[in-house]
Amino acid sequence: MSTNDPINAELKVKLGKYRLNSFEFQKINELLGRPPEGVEWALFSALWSEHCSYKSSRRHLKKFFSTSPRLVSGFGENAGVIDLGEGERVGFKMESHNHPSYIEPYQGAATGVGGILRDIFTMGARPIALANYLCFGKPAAKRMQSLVQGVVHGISGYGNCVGVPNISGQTEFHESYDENILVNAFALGYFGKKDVLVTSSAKGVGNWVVYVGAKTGRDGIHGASMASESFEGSADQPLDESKRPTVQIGDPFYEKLLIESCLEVINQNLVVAIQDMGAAGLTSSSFEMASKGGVGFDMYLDQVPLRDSTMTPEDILLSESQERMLLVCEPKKFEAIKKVFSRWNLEATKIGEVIEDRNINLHWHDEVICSIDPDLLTENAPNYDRKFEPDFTKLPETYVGDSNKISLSDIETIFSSLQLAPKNWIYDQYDQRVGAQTARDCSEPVGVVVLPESKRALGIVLGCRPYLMRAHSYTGAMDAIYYPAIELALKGLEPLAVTDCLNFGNPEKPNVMTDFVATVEGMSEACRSLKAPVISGNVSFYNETRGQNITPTPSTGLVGLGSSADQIPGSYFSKNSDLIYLLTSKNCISISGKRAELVGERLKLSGLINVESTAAYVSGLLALVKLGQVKASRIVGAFGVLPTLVKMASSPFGAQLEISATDSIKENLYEVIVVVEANNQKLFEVQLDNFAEAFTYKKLGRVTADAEINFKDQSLPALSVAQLKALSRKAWQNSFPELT
Amino acid sequence: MLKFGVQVLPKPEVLDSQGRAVETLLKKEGFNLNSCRVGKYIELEVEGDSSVAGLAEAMSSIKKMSEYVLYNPLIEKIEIIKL
Amino acid sequence: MLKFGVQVLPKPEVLDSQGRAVETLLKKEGFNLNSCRVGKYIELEVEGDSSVAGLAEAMSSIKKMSEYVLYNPLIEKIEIIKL
Amino acid sequence: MKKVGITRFLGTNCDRDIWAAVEDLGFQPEWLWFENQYDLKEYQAVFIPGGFSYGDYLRCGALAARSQVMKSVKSASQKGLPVFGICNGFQILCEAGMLPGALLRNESVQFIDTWVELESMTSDKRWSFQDNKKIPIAHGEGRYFIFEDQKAKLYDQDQVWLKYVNNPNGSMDDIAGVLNEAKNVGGLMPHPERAMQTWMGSKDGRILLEKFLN
Ligand SMILES: Nc1ncnc2c1ncn2[C@@H]1O[C@H](COP(=O)(O)OP(=O)(O)O)[C@@H](O)[C@H]1O
Ligand SMILES: [Mg+2]
Repeated sequence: MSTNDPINAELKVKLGKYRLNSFEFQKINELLGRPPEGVEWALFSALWSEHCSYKSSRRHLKKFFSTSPRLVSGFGENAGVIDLGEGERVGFKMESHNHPSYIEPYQGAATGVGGILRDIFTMGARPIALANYLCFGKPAAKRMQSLVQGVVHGISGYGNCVGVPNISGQTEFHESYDENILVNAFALGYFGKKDVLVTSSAKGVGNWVVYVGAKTGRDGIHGASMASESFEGSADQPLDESKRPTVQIGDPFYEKLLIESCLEVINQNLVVAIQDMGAAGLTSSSFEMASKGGVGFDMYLDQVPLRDSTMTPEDILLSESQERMLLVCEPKKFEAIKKVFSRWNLEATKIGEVIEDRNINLHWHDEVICSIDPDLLTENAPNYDRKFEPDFTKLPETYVGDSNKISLSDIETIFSSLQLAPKNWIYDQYDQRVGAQTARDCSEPVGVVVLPESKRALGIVLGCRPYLMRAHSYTGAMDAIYYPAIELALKGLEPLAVTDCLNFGNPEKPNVMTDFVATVEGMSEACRSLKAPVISGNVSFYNETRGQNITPTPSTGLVGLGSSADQIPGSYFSKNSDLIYLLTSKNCISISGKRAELVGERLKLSGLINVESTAAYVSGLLALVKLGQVKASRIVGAFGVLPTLVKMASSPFGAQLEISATDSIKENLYEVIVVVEANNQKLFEVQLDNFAEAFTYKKLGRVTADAEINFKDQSLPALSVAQLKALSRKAWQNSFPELT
Repeated sequence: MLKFGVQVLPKPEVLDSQGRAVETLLKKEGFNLNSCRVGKYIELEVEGDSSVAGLAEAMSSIKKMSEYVLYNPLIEKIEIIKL
Repeated sequence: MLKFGVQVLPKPEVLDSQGRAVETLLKKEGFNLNSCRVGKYIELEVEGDSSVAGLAEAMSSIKKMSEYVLYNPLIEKIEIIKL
Repeated sequence: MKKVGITRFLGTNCDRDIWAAVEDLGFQPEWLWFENQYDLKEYQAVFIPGGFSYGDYLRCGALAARSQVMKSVKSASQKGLPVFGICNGFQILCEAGMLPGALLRNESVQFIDTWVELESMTSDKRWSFQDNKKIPIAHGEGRYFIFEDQKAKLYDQDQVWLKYVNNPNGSMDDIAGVLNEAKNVGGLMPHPERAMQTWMGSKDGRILLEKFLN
């Protein structure tokens, strides 16, 4: 191809604008039997984007463990749904809004929350809980203070107003996110006995296609394809300020009206199918609904309610204006639907009809501007087999332990790390209790809501520890399942199912793709061992800025079920002279841990996680907790036992330990701390002995009331809990002086 | 001492969620209203005198403050008024 | 069509926490600033012509809307501007 | 069963929570839709729930305060109907002129979700209680404000209902809730309906609601 050739030059510009490559252009030619015309460009651009088509990940996502007798609806639907028994079901999903949040943190994060909520209530579930997984760069990185502030305000601004409690979260900091922050929002919705579940599969020739919610504006045009590209693009496609799409503005008030009205029409059986307009707006919702139902649509684009009357058909097709839904209904039910929406001050407008022909005919006034088989855009989207290294289970180096003695200044360094800093500046701004169903809030390792009808406890916890992902992605991915699963088990909640948000760099780079494949395999193995399927998720590639890729970050959301919220062990010490135990998994591996990274060393592992033993550990812990003796519990996380104990030591408590200071900062996969009444020691130890297959145990010491941590060998003097906590608080204040 | 007002409004192409809600309500109540947009109003007092140079300097300082924190140029526009 | 702007500010005796936060931040950054207050700005478009009678009528309608809901006279003061 | 009305505005999000609490206490809740007028004679009491009516746009509670249903509630309250406003409901009652004062942006300029301890200040039996109560707050604009001269009147007439033991938002005189002169209308920023069960973290809210309804 000569660039001097005017035709080729024109084509190149077009491919650039629509973010399609020449291979894809070729494929479109073959499918259509001619080059694309008019709005077809926009359609292929949107639906063949990485974001909508999963073209680099599809073949791998198939490998996810995804079966369960509880499964009601899995991959492919808006959100995964599982059956909890007793007539209750929950649907949940997690989604990224990384690029928009970096551009405009408040609106980016807010619309991320809005979008994930729509994925939930579009199925007929009432959203009852939110959670968020955030990764930021170094505090000193450019714009980082305002990014953190904007993102948190955006999440709280939207979630609080729409009235869904945010009950859990995770926040990470690392330089690999300096120019690519991650904002992943999780939402969970509830179906009671009588609640109707609907899908997005359009049916019934002659039925009407109805548009509801906010009017369409120029918001986020080309958003989907932009989210599928590295930041600041390639050299020949610099991100031109003027070509930036209009920032999408979220309106949580409108969303609240949409929730109520959509649930009303769904539960009154007025709709056949419904889908939110998310990425690539009207295009993706209509094409997916038609394609799934095996039908076609006549769509009258000139009937779409507009905020700006000068919009072209292409603008209308690609707009990502928020708070809009598309539904299919029988014509005779339209008036009833309209009435419900109008009661909530919203409009419902007929914009098309379902036709037998498997074609989407786009009308613009009296003209048919496009007529195309929806499957060409959905089913026939590219499916790439990107290059990766298959030996990802191999460990680069083996950890053989180290014999360095810990010093006071080591302890100070550890407690001054941002990893241990309290995150309450973040979650104090989230309404954690609206709905009046919250039993455990963000101040706890696991968020818990009480199910409205059966009053059982439902736990939500997010996982993925980037420092492990940086060390060994296969192990880190397993940890993204096991760590939260253990956290659930420790609260007496059985891990049931998983959602995920796979945040990665540029998939065209083999090392990124290798991490991706390793992640899918690692997560899947862990899920299989726990019989907890992955029921929904989202992939976010191209988290890359000028060649710098993020830490591979597969954030996960695990949901667990328990019989009652009154029997959940606490997370804090509550009584002098209670006994503290350390329970260690069989075949546990040791790692040089977060501390290695803190001092600039590569984190090493002693081996691979043993899947069977770890699964047995999870079920053993769950069974132990259910016996009812455990008063408080926590998993041992970053930096080992000591920081975990300090987290548990609410004022005025401390601990007298039977281990050395040096041993108290070792990290193993996995260990947990449990607390029991001293009077129950015998009974408890008998119980522990019964779980010898699942774990070994050791008495760590006892709770004291002097707010000090004392070690066995007195190699270090007693540590003041208050002082250690003050160091952690200061770590936050020094990093984010404006955010206190 | 000089006083300025800064009027901040969402850009015309950007959705104004607040304005939309207020507009709907006022129209329902039967008020004569075509459209309504809601933004922020900030009043600032700065050191300076009303000489041409003094005014120019103050104005440039107000502009800088506006860009620094008073509005978000991605989604808002401003108008600065000498009071 | 006539256009009006309504500037709403907290009364002087009311502590304006938003204004104070902005003021503190700007002063910390070394900006030339004595004080700052943050309120609302509402732009309204109403039917009407620019004749004296038309203007008067429009103005009275704007005043009614302001009193009806746009500000809370207990804690705020307003200024209406013809644009 | 005795009927208890619960107002519902566009955007209200704690309506279902207070509904559950009212049911739990053995009363029969009924919705009062914002666009309708009601004759409230048969109602034992009315709740104005918390939570972002009209998205808190313009001023919290301002748009809801001007609704049809509030006209009914206001006139019924003048005839003695007991009215209880929670959080946004408190803001609505102030905006509607049914309670004195106003609620401004928190001193920290941030939304705050936390637990607070409340002390009862009034001697009125419907509202007063003995031991301090632990109840959560969740608001961005809960800083109570009233001009000095009116504040004196508030104290004189025993209208200060609740005070925070540790002021979370900069409220004047630590005020968390107030009553009208006739003592049949009360509003508070904390959410008693979120403190109904041990698993919620406290059952103290139940006591406030029970006292009000009985
Ligand atoms: N983005 C967030 N949103 C809500 N809660 C958060 C967020 N980040 C952290 N948290 C909360 O802060 C606390 C500390 O988090 P973490 O460092 O994971 O420690 P741990 O889970 O071991 O207590 C947890 O209770 C967690 O729920
Ligand atoms: Mg955690």
